[in-house]
Amino acid sequence: MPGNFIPVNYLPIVIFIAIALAFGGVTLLLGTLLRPRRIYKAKLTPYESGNIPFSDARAPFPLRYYIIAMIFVIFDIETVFLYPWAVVYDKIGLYGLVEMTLFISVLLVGYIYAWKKGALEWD
Amino acid sequence: MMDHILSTILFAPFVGVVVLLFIPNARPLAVRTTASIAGLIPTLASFYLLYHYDSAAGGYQFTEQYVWSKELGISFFLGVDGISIPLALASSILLFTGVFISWHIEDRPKEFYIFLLILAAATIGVYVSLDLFFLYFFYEMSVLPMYVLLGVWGSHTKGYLEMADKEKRDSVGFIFNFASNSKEYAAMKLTLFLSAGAIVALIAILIIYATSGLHTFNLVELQAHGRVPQYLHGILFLLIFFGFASIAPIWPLHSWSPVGHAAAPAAVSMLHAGVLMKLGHFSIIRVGYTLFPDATREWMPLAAVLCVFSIVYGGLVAYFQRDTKYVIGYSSSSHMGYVFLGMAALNVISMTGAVLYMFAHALATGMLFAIAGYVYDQTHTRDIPSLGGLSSKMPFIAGIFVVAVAASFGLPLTVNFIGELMILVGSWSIYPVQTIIAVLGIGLTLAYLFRMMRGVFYGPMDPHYAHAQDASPFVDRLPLLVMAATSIYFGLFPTQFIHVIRAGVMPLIAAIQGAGPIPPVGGPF
Amino acid sequence: MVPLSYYVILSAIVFFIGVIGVLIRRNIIILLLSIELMLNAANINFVAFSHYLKTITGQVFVFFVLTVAAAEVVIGLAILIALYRGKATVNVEEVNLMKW
Amino acid sequence: MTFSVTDIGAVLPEILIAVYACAILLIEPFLPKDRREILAYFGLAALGLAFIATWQLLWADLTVLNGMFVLDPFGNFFKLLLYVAAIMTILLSMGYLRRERIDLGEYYAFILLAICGMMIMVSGSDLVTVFLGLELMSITFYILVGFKRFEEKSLEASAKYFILGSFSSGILLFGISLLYGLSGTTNLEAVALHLRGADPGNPAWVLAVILLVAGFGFKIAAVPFHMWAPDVYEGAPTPVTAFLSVGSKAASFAVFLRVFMEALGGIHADWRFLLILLSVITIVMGSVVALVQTNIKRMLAYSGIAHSGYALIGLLVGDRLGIFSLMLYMPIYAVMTLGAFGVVTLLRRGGVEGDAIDDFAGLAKKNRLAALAMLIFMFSLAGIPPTAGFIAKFYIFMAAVNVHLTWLAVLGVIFTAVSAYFYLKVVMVMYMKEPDEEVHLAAPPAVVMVLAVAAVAVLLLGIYPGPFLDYAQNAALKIR
Repeated sequence: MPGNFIPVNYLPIVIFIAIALAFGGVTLLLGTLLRPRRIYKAKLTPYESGNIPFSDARAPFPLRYYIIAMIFVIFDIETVFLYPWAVVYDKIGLYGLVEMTLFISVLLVGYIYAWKKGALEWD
Repeated sequence: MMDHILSTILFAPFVGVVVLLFIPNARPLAVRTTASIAGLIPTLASFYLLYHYDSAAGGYQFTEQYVWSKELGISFFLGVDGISIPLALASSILLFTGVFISWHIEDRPKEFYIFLLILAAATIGVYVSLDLFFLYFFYEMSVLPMYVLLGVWGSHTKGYLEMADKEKRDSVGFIFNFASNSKEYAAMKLTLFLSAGAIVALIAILIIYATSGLHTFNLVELQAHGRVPQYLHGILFLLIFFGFASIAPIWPLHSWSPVGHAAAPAAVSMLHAGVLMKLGHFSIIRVGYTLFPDATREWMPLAAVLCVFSIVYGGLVAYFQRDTKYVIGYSSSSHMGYVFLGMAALNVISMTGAVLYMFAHALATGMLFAIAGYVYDQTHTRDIPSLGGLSSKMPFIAGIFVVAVAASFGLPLTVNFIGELMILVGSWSIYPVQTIIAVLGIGLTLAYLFRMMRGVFYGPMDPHYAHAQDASPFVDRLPLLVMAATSIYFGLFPTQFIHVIRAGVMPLIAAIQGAGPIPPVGGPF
Repeated sequence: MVPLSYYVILSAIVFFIGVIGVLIRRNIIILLLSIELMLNAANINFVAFSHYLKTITGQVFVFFVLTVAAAEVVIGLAILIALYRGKATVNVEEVNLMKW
Repeated sequence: MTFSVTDIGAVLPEILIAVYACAILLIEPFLPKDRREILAYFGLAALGLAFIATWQLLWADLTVLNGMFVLDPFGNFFKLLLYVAAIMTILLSMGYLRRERIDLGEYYAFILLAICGMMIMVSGSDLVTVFLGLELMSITFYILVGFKRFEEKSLEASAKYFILGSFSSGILLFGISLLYGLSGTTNLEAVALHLRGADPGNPAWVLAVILLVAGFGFKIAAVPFHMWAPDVYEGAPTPVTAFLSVGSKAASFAVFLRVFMEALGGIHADWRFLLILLSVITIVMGSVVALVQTNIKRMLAYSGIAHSGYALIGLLVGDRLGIFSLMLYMPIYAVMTLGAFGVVTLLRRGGVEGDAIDDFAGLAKKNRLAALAMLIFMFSLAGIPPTAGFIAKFYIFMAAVNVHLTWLAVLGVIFTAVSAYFYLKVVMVMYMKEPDEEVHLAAPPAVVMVLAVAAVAVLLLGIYPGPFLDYAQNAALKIR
């Protein structure tokens, strides 16, 4: 088995990766090499349209982002389950339909609960 | 009714407990009468048992058996033989009298009587059960009421009250985080010692069950055709001996018992000294002697040596005690030495004497503790030097005290004399030196009991105790009279008693003798 | 065809990175990440064995593991936020109100 | 795709509980603030119905949902235990939640979801079902532990439980994946079949077993994985601690037993030594550390750990008597601990935290019945005869001695004696210390009922356990 170490049918992927890396790397390299370098103090201050930055750039994000992200993750997983169901739907017919409606209804309960609890309000 | 007599004896106190649960604490008289009835029934039934045991037939009679768990071969198997009848009688008498002794308890009398009845029932349970599982079940069950009785209704010991700061932490106090002479400490020490001892015995019982190949706890079957491998017999006997000997305080394992006596209320220390201590001897006979006759013959000389220590040690320490209950506590642990001597001699006379002495000692110590408790109730101190001259205040109590002291050191009119005599005669031929020391021990008992009597009842009376009155009401006199009467009655007419015990002891000694004569003990001991 | 042992070794490496991450790192968020790493290592194992043994059970198991991991992350972040609100710290060292 | 009515019939109790939980979640937002008690009764109704459903199917023995889910007397035995535990928890928590001002309706939904997870776990005959049930139970418990969200202790407890819990699930999952790789299937019967064929010498089996033991060891709080238990027991609200220490432990032991006896029976020799080691350290650590505890909940946590050690003996013995003694141990342990925690909830009065053992001072004067109940529970936990604790321990030691593990029984017996001290210390504080204030502690009727039922059960099982023993015997897992 150790003979053909690089399995031949993976060659195009390797080439593709090499080209992508080369493109990014070369352009950056050229930029740093060719541009003039004249450094003075004003240039080094962070760009804040003139005034001095008074706080850390990373302000704490409001909580609603997190709640929305949480709900997104849950319903995203729901879609993950929908894909294989959709693929074999013709073979499982009615049984599949009943099964999926049950699955969706449980998630619906979660959705209604979240909605009534005000998780979806924005302002 | 006759074939269910044993369950009536055993379950009468439990029925009493259930009835007591429904009587409020506000009506103490009802509580006390129920408890006394629950005590009376087993006493009468055991008397009946004594006089209807067919000593000619011998073996286990009045047997009842109910299957309890098929899977493990445990059955609720009750039966009595010559050895268990006297002890069952002793514990029911002590229960009956104990109820009257604690007639004046005000702090939650209902709970007190509930735990007292459970304690007595547990001891009776051990004496009448012929199934190893239930023997251990009741043996361990007696720990529960002892802990609560000592802890709640007990009294502090050794001048705990005068101690300046209660939180004085000596080494023991530090571990148990309460002062080393408080009643909680005594309760905790007693419970841990008893359960540790019981644990050792449990290990032996489990091994017997596993290796006997019979898958049953039934003592009769195990004795008949249990095939415990030979090499195990010695170890198992030792486990049983030291497991059960820790409650019958043999010399090295006795330190919990005097503290337990002193801290307990009067009725509890009566039951404790009278019956709880004999659980150990009885279980050794019931389990050790019956299942491993040859190992008994081989190892019992060890007990003969140890018991001499406990006689001498108990006697000497009792002589120098200042607290009345400590004196009686050490005296009872020294008298247990006599019983061990009787058991170790392994012949019919000494064994019968040992069992009779167990019964006799129960009554004698019962009286002593009852009176010590009564004196404590009147004078609120147990310190002998500060007491004195109480006989002028309470002639009846002093009179009974004389009878009790006479019984303790075995004056001829009392049943103790017969028991003691038989032990000494029986063990003379096998352990001459121990018997001599035992006789000297009687002299020692005489010394410290008379010293206590003089200290408490005679000599100058401290005016501080002028208010003490005699036990005039019938309720206080009854228990002491009952105990004194039984002690003297059996002292005069012991024949039936001796026949019954002999019938129980004969088969045991035959089995042990059958395993070859006792090797003459070489050297001084 | 890539031999099975490569995948199992890869998943073992990823698993141990996850375990060491949980043991060493202080920040609770990083702990969550390393726990996710451990779960995904198991996923790699499942898929590799399922492919190698030609049975489908492994891949079906991966679906369930995904859902469980998602639920766990969601609950973990909720607890983390409640903790942050309560004790203003996400450093595991400071969460030591109860000891021994 | 075969899907017959029997499949639904077999899974009916689980469906019932899940539907009720979703119903509670749906009703809760529409309910006015003060009417939350209805949801508690709603939960009780759900558990009652499920109890009846399982009672009907008690002796059924069939594998449904093509091998994923099994309905057998062993599973039903534990389900009945779980119902009783859940009913008692809900009764305990009704008053407790109102006093703590955290009476959200979702609490009862989470209790139902937790028990649904346990039921799936207990009756799963496939590693997938076992893992899903385990995770559903664990996740609901992470939330329940952190339910007092404005109190730092509870938050800290839930953070610790979450991190260690998911860490151990990761380990468990990796173990399952190895097992799947080795045996080619996740069904327990098939794994056992495969094991009979293949040579068990392959070291990968041992690794998979170690990882599984680690995962399950965490759930039953065996010593090397017990770090979470004391903090979580102390931090979580008391009814949740009770449910956690009883329900989660009993269900985890059931799964531990099923997976190891049914699937890995073949390589018994390998994992028995590992479990012996685990059980010895657990008993020693659990009993010794509990000696110095001052907080009653931490003390009960360590006592729970010690009891897991004893139950492990039943598991590692591996024969019919071993299974029988473990199945006997769990309900008795459950009743004792639930009762003890019931009394702890009683002490939660106004300012008094009710956690420290000294808060029990003079309870005998304040509330005599509660003190009597606690006395019975403490004596039972210590294994002193007239109570059921003695019977449970006796059978466990009997099982050990039967397979010539006498030294293990001796060790267990010694540490029972050691543990007697800290149980009796509580009794001593209750009966022999004077209460600081003479207020009479009124107990809400629900808690009184729980304590009464638990105390009577402990005494009854202690004195005459006959019928219960026979039931446990017939329901014991049949080893092929």
